[in-house]
Amino acid sequence: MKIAPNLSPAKKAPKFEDGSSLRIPSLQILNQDGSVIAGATVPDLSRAQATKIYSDMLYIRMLDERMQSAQRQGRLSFYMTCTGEEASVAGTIAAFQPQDMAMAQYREHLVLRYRGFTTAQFMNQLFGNLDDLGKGRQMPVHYGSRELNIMTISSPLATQIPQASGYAYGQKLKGKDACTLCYFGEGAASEGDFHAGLNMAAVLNCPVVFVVRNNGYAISTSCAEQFATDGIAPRGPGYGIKTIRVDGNDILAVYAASVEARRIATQEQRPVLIETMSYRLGAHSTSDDPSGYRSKQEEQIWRDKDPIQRMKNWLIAQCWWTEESDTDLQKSYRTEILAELKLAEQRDKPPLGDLITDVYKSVPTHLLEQFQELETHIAKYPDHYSV
Amino acid sequence: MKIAPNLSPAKKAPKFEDGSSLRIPSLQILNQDGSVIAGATVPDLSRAQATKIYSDMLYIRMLDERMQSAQRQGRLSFYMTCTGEEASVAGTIAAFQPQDMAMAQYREHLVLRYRGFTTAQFMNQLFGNLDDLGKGRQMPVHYGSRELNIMTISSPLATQIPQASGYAYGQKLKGKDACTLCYFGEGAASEGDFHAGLNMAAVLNCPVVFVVRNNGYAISTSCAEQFATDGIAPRGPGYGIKTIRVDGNDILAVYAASVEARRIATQEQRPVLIETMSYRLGAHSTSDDPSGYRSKQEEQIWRDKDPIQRMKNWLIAQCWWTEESDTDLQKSYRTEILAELKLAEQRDKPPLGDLITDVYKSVPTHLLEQFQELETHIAKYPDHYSV
Amino acid sequence: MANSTVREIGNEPKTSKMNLLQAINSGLDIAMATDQRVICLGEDIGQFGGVFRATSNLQKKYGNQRCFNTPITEQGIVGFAIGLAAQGSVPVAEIQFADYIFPAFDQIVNEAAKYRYRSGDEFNCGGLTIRTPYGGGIDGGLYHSQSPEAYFCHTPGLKVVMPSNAYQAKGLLLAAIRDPDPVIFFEPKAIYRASVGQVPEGDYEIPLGIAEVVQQGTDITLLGWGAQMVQIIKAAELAAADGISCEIIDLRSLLPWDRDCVAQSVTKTGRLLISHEAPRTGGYAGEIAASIQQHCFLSLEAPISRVTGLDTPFPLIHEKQYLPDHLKIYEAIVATCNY
Amino acid sequence: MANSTVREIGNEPKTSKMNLLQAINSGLDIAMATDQRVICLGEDIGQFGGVFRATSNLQKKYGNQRCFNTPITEQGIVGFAIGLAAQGSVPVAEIQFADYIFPAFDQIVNEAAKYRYRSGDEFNCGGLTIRTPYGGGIDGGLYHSQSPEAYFCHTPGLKVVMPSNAYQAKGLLLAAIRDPDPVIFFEPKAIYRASVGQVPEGDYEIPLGIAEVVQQGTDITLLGWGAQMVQIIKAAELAAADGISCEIIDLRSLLPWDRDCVAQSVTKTGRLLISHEAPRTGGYAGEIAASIQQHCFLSLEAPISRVTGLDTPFPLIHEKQYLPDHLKIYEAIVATCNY
Ligand SMILES: Cc1ncc(C[n+]2csc(CCOP(=O)(O)OP(=O)(O)O)c2C)c(N)n1
Ligand SMILES: Cc1ncc(C[n+]2csc(CCOP(=O)(O)OP(=O)(O)O)c2C)c(N)n1
Ligand SMILES: [Mg+2]
Ligand SMILES: [Mg+2]
Repeated sequence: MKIAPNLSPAKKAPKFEDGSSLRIPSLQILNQDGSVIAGATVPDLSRAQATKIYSDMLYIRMLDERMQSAQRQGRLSFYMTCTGEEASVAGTIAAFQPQDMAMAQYREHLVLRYRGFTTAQFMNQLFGNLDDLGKGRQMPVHYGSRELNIMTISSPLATQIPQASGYAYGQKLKGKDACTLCYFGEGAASEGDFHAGLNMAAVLNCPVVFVVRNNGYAISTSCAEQFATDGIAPRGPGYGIKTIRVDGNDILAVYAASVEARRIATQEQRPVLIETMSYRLGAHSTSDDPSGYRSKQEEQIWRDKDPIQRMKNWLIAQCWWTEESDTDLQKSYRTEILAELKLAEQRDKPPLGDLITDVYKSVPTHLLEQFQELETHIAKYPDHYSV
Repeated sequence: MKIAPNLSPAKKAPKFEDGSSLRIPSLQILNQDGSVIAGATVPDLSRAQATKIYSDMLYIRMLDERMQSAQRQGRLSFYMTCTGEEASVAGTIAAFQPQDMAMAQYREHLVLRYRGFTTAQFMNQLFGNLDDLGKGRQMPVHYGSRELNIMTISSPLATQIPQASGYAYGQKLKGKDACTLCYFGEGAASEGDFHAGLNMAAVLNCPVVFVVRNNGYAISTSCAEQFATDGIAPRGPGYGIKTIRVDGNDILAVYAASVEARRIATQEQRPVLIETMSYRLGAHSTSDDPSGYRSKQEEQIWRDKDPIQRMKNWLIAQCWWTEESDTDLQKSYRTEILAELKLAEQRDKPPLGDLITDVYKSVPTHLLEQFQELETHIAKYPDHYSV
Repeated sequence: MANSTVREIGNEPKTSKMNLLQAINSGLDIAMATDQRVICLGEDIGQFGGVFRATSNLQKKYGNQRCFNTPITEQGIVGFAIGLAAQGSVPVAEIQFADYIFPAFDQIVNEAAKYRYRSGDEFNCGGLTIRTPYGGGIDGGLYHSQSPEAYFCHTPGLKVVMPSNAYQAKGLLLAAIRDPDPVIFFEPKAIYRASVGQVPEGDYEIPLGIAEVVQQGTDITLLGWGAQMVQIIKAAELAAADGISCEIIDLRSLLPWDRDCVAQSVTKTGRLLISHEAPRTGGYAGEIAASIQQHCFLSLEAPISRVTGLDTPFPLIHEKQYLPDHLKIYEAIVATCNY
Repeated sequence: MANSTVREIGNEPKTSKMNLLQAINSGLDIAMATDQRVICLGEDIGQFGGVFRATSNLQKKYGNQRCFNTPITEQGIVGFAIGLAAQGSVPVAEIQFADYIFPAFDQIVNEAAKYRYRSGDEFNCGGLTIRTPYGGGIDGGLYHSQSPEAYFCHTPGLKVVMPSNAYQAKGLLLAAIRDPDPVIFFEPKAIYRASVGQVPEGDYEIPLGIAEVVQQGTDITLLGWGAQMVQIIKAAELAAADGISCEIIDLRSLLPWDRDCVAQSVTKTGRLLISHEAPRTGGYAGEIAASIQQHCFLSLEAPISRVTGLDTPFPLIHEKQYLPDHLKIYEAIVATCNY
């Protein structure tokens, strides 16, 4: 049996480690103009996959614009955009396989798009109608799909982190070539569940890739008020987790790191932490107004680093894309989104019976009684309760 | 306003940080034979203070032996020793001032001794009698003293860590030359509260010194099952906390590190993390039997590194101590402890009224009613409820 | 406004029109102005003033040492605040939504509630107040709508308070902050802006532990707290049209609760209806019903009625059907009176 | 043993003498043997077999992938187990003492309980079982004695189960592990070794949600769960000597609970006494009393009586005075019958 704990070699005078030996640089491959940084290795990415990634980023940009307007028009109660962070999500999910479970925080709808969630499915969830997979029970943007191996999103922050470790442990026991991909924000990383999830993943050798989107803000709270370091990555080695930091606006850097991360997770059966450095260009949500806590100037600096623009520049430089295809695609996405939006908002709401199913696998007697009382009551005042 | 987050200088290919750049060595000053390691700096420590530290370590060793026997004899319901870890506690507390708040986990009774908790006070708590400051409400070893600035111990692990950060923040606001000293085990460091407490201390610049006693075990769980690294210290820099690891069986190393830690906390107004590498020589508690989960061999290796023996060797080499004074002191401690033990176990239990006070500052009506009912009931069956 | 229960501090009779949020903000402002030891902390409460703006301008006025953002860690916020209180500060911690108070459950239930008791009064964290917006009515679904008061009311050592209007909000909050025990202060976010009234601009407290008799009546006692009072009052109006005279009690303090006030009323009316948004099973109406059937057994002319949320997570699309509204309460009044 | 409620699996009629802990261990052993997907995790449950030895030998038998120690993080243990369950495993997580379940409160109440509902049944964590020893009687003071069942019983989506003897422990545990919903399984540690009985060696389940009528009677219904049944049965013996005939019901499943069984009994006896160790205010007796007074209003001849812990943290030195013992229950029986 190993003697624990081991004493490392001695030092002679009290010297305090302050982390300066652990400055973790960001991997970057693309310049903003789409040129490749001298000496950088471009990851293996076919034209087909590159344009798929790009198209999905563009789609989500369109979706976010449309749905934010819809919310302003009062057609939708709530919405959240991922504007500015598209590459952080697209570049990670693209490196994973369909059998990998993806658990998101809420700003990663690109994951759903990438795996084939349809415009109608987005809309059905946003409007909580009859066809919403979630049966109209959660607020807008809480998507999920068993078929696509994307866990339904839950509002309490960071709870998915230890769950992801457990999910990955289960995958490992089944011996499948599969892992779990778990997203969260740099703000959520302050929760106790972050600590629990990362440490357990490390000790129990779980094939899970943690992606922390460091977008500078948690609602109004800047990184400077969230942690005393330059980010989340320096915590990874403290758990014995292989860690990398990437320029989150650089699709090639994110993708290259993610390919290697998945390899480590599945082949070495151990967790990985990726920190994507980016910026939340929009408001936190439609309930928020960032002008109260940050400057237009600061936003502009990041607008100039737009990850979609950067990828487009690269694609065009590769001769894989043109401005015309861009305009056409934007237009067709807009049309599709608007059409589905209209359909979804007109679709019926889920039946009243959905109020009490799925609390348990079968509806227990007491709940059935409560429901019957409710039905009797509503029958007395049909107008008041009609939707 | 600072642009957050900053991108650090670029890297060209995905390289994962695995913490190998962050091997934190242990500060050591004394060899086991009491000689000073070549080139090491002995901290400033007067003969008076050195012998006080040593005497207190010896006292606690005696106390632990006596009380463990008392528990075996059925005179006491429960006990926990700190055998093997005396230097980790004595060397830290000795570097702090009486106005500093100390918050302990449960294996740090040396802190109380060092600040003047009397043998009678220990005994009164252990027997939960009339004179127990805690009014007989908690299990043995849950000491505390407002007068000595030692927070009453609470069983739920790690809860004191964010509390220590908050306490220290309060001290800072008052502008006093005071800080908070917060102990916990390497096992407790897995709790979410550890993460919360350390991160908040770092962001909010709290003058708090965290001491994690890494003694190799959390009940039966070895470090290898608790974390995937070589200890807790590597987490400190991840929070931006100045961190040091010391040989916890080396009183001079622990003390030297602690003096500097207090200086940083109070003068730089920021937190510090000290990891003391040691070993729990005894059972977890009197309810535990370690033979089921570790070898005698492993224990022997650590018995040979006894911190009390090491300090004694040094003191004798300094001509500050003799074997005779050692024997005499042991004897007088044993006598005193036995005498106070007898007195304490004969002392009355706290009055029944203590059952309902201190739930709130004043006893609310409903609780008073419940108590009156109880009194009436007991009056009917006095024998059954007599103590 | 039950003036009898108001303890005015100073002699500032001037009132102005405030909504519930403004009343909270005014209460915090006065607490910080009158006591240097008061410190506000929580997620986004600093410069931004909180997601509901309850802490607007406090950082500007009192500095970022006394009003500051915390990292996102509810267990940390409460643990930190307990330490502050033990040190002698008077922390007012905000939990952004009551739905997010559960990561702090251990710190609240095992630590704050037991701090004084376990130490034999060597230490206490009585200065602690935890403010948090609770309840439905904002299309919030499972995680922006919960009413978790019953979890805390089963915890000796805590006080639990819930105002139902702007006037109460300020007076109870000031009393809670200054109370020597840890207090959980639930704010009815559904009526943060809708509840508007004349509120004294100055300092005043409404004592904890005392219910308010909102309306005298003879046929049935209606009991509630927080936002639910709006529904109860509406229901009583419907019942009045039927000739049923309702006595309405606003509990205000849930722990300890004013049993004598309720028992006295039920002894008179012979009937009791309790309404809360939280799910029925294990909800706080159960405690009150159990207590009152014991104390008023011979006066009761009908079973004590509970009008509550269903035993499901809080829904989104069917929120309207889920909530115990004035019509459900009205029907239960009629059923109880016709028993 | 209410044979009517036992569903034997296989035809193994052989029984042997086991205490409650051994019955739990046997249940876990059978669960792991019969279903590869069953995984045990928790603090010190591996090689050591848990601080109470409930998991003895399981790691040796099933390997350290299926039975393992976790770091000390209750929120992590439950979060991890939820993920395992969602993936298709059947985790049985141990929380070392019920007093330490609160750091996991958010994962249990906000996550496990709402997992299926919020996803529209796209996902569930129904495989999850959380075992934890609860209750007083071991000189444990504030933090090794609590009975936190009421906190969980207010949480739709959870099932809550509490056995009172060795036979129940094994049968209910097997049912809980195989139940398609998350279950909190509270084990009465006070009688871990004291409760000894003949227990089938093989596989059997006791269905959840059904109470056990331990003794028929006519004058009063005594209701309890877990270790408290010992006190209730003793009290009933004292009362019998006075000529009072007690009907005794062991609830076994607290959520959902068997209201029909209790209501039927109270309709017959006209009186109800409920006893639990947890503090009175907000305890689960309140729910049952509120429910039964509603359903049996016209049958009740006396107020429903609650014999419970006091509204204080759990004490150490005065534990004996604090606990609701057979004498307190007996006195309450007499008082209720003489009402
Ligand atoms: C446990 C919990 N606490 C608080 C909240 C409220 N809340 C929602 S999002 C958010 C900020 C999260 O920031 P970050 O993790 O950085 O993600 P980002 O929004 O920047 O993508 C907060 C505080 C919550 N949902 N859950
Ligand atoms: C929240 C919580 N979970 C579990 C326990 C049970 N428990 C008491 S001590 C202990 C081990 C602690 O180990 P460590 O922190 O390394 O301290 P050591 O005993 O080694 O000094 C455990 C699991 C507890 N007291 N609190
Ligand atoms: Mg963020
Ligand atoms: Mg340890």
